[in-house]
Amino acid sequence: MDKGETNTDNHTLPRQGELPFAIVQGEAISAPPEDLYIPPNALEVFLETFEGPLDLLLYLIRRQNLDILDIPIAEITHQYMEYVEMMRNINLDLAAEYLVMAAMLAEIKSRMLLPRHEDVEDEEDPRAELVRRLQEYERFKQAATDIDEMPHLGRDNFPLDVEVIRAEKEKPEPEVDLKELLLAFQAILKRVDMQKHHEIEREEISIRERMTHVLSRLKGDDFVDFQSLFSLKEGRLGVVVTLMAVLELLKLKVIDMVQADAFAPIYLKPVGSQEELD
Amino acid sequence: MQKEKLQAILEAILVSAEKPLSVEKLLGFFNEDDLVNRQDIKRALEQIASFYQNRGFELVETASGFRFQTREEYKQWVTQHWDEKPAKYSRALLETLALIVYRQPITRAEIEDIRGVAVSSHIIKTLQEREWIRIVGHKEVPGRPALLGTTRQFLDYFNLKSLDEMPSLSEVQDIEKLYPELELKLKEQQQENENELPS
Amino acid sequence: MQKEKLQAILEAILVSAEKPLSVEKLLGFFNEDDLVNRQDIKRALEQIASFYQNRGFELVETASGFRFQTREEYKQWVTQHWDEKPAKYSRALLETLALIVYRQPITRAEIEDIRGVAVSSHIIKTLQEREWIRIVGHKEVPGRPALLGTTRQFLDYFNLKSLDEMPSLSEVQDIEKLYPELELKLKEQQQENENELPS
Repeated sequence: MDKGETNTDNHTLPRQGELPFAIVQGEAISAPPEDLYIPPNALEVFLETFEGPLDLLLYLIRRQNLDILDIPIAEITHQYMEYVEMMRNINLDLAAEYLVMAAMLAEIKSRMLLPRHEDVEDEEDPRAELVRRLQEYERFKQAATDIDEMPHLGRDNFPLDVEVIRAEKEKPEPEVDLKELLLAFQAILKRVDMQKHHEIEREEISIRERMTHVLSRLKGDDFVDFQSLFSLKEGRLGVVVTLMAVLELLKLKVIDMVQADAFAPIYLKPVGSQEELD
Repeated sequence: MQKEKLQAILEAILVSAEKPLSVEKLLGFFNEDDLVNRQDIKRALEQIASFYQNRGFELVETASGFRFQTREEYKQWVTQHWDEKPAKYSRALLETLALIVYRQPITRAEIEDIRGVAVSSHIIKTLQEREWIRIVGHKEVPGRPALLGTTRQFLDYFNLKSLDEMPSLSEVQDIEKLYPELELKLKEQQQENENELPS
Repeated sequence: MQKEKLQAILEAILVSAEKPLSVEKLLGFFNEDDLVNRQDIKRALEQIASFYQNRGFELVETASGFRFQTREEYKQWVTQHWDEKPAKYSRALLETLALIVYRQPITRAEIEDIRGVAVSSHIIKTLQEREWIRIVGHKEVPGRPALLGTTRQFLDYFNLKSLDEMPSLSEVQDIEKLYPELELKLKEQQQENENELPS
């Protein structure tokens, strides 16, 4: 929806000479396509509301109250191509499906122009396949609306949430095997692209764990002495991990580092107010 | 068991359940000494349902069994509790769902064929996570694409006992009269695409 | 407002509320046009309370307000829900947990971004109640979203001394080597899925 707003900026562009009808992304459109009464600003939003080429065709047919079974292919093709052209003009990511449909319309149109042979039995009306597809699509478009109107749990009906008075007893929780957890993670890794893979590195996990520790140390309102985060018992590696964790948190702007003077103690505190913290 | 007591027990059980409970499951809560049979439970459930007929919530039966839920007519009162408004579904999601409901088992490619556009993985994933659809098998064609179907949870969500209760697909318009030349071709198609739901 | 309607509305609100609601809070659900005052609400609550006198649950007043609760005398019945095997966690929950483990501190939006699907509040709540995750801070971006991290209880449950003991990324990708028996189990699961028919 915000796409419509971005286009309004174009109206403020300086204009010279013959006023164009509109400037859409730098391209001047001197007149709206014939029989197309949609303000170009709204066009992008408008086109995004179509669920695809069949949906657009249905709209065109409906808009002119045409019988779906008697589509004047030439006229529809003409209008359809105008829409496709408009999409191109405003650099809308033009889905290949729209082009395929345009080609299909053009093909039907050309075949309609050829004389029909009465004696050839097998020859079917070139519009038949299109009509069939449109009808089939329309049924499911309707079914989708019907489903949306059906009352369902979580939107129209809600489950009851009353206080349950139980006998003293431990509630058994689902058991989770570490393997299951790893499998779930593997499934994510398989889905995300390689670039995201690299963000998840082995070395990081100890630092990430430490980040969580440092953050929980900072939960109070007071400033925490930077030095107090380090424990000599952990050895050199532990110190490095803590330092890396603090740097990472600073980078994420989750914590602040404060030092009153040079050589004064360094304090850390969480960024922003803390009252919402659990 | 006295019928008022049986009703009260069933109410307490149902109101504290996280999902719908079948008569069979409810029967499992009782032991022999309770002297309760299927018939008693069925009758008690009917009485409970009628007792709450004019209240703020109701007892409904869905595919998996019986559950209490707030009545649809009071939804705008109930939703005032929450900051989050219930999710709205995109047309793409609903059309995809409609195709899976009425044409199951169906592959993603078949859905794309009818809709004329690619189906995003996001939509399939969302439907799977809501547990409305699942993979019911694989089609024996190259690539063995997954066949999608609806779940029992889908029926539970939509207050349905079975898919038969879904509204039927709209009829294909009467072709012969309007467009005689198309008659033959479309008749064949119609036969393939019967209106009936898969059983 | 008609008194039956007021009762039904209050019931729908109370029965779906997570916590007790005071008369004041309940009054807040209505606006001027509804012509409902404190006295009306109090009277309606009394009528509701007496309506449920002999049922499986009741309306009670606690320090913070009114709520429905199951009756004490049926607690043995209600607790039987737990005799069943506990349900398994969903795939969505496990994936969310895995991302919190490996990418902590992480916001819900970041999890959604990686998974490509919305993460339900229910999942976050379940993980918090289990005390496996907690809010460790807030990210300084608009909305100040909570940053989630794992807890000591998480490590304890999985018998880990620290997260270092979690397998590395490359090990996760090659999980079959880590747990050879796993492959077999997965195959079985797949077959199970395929054998089930749509309901």
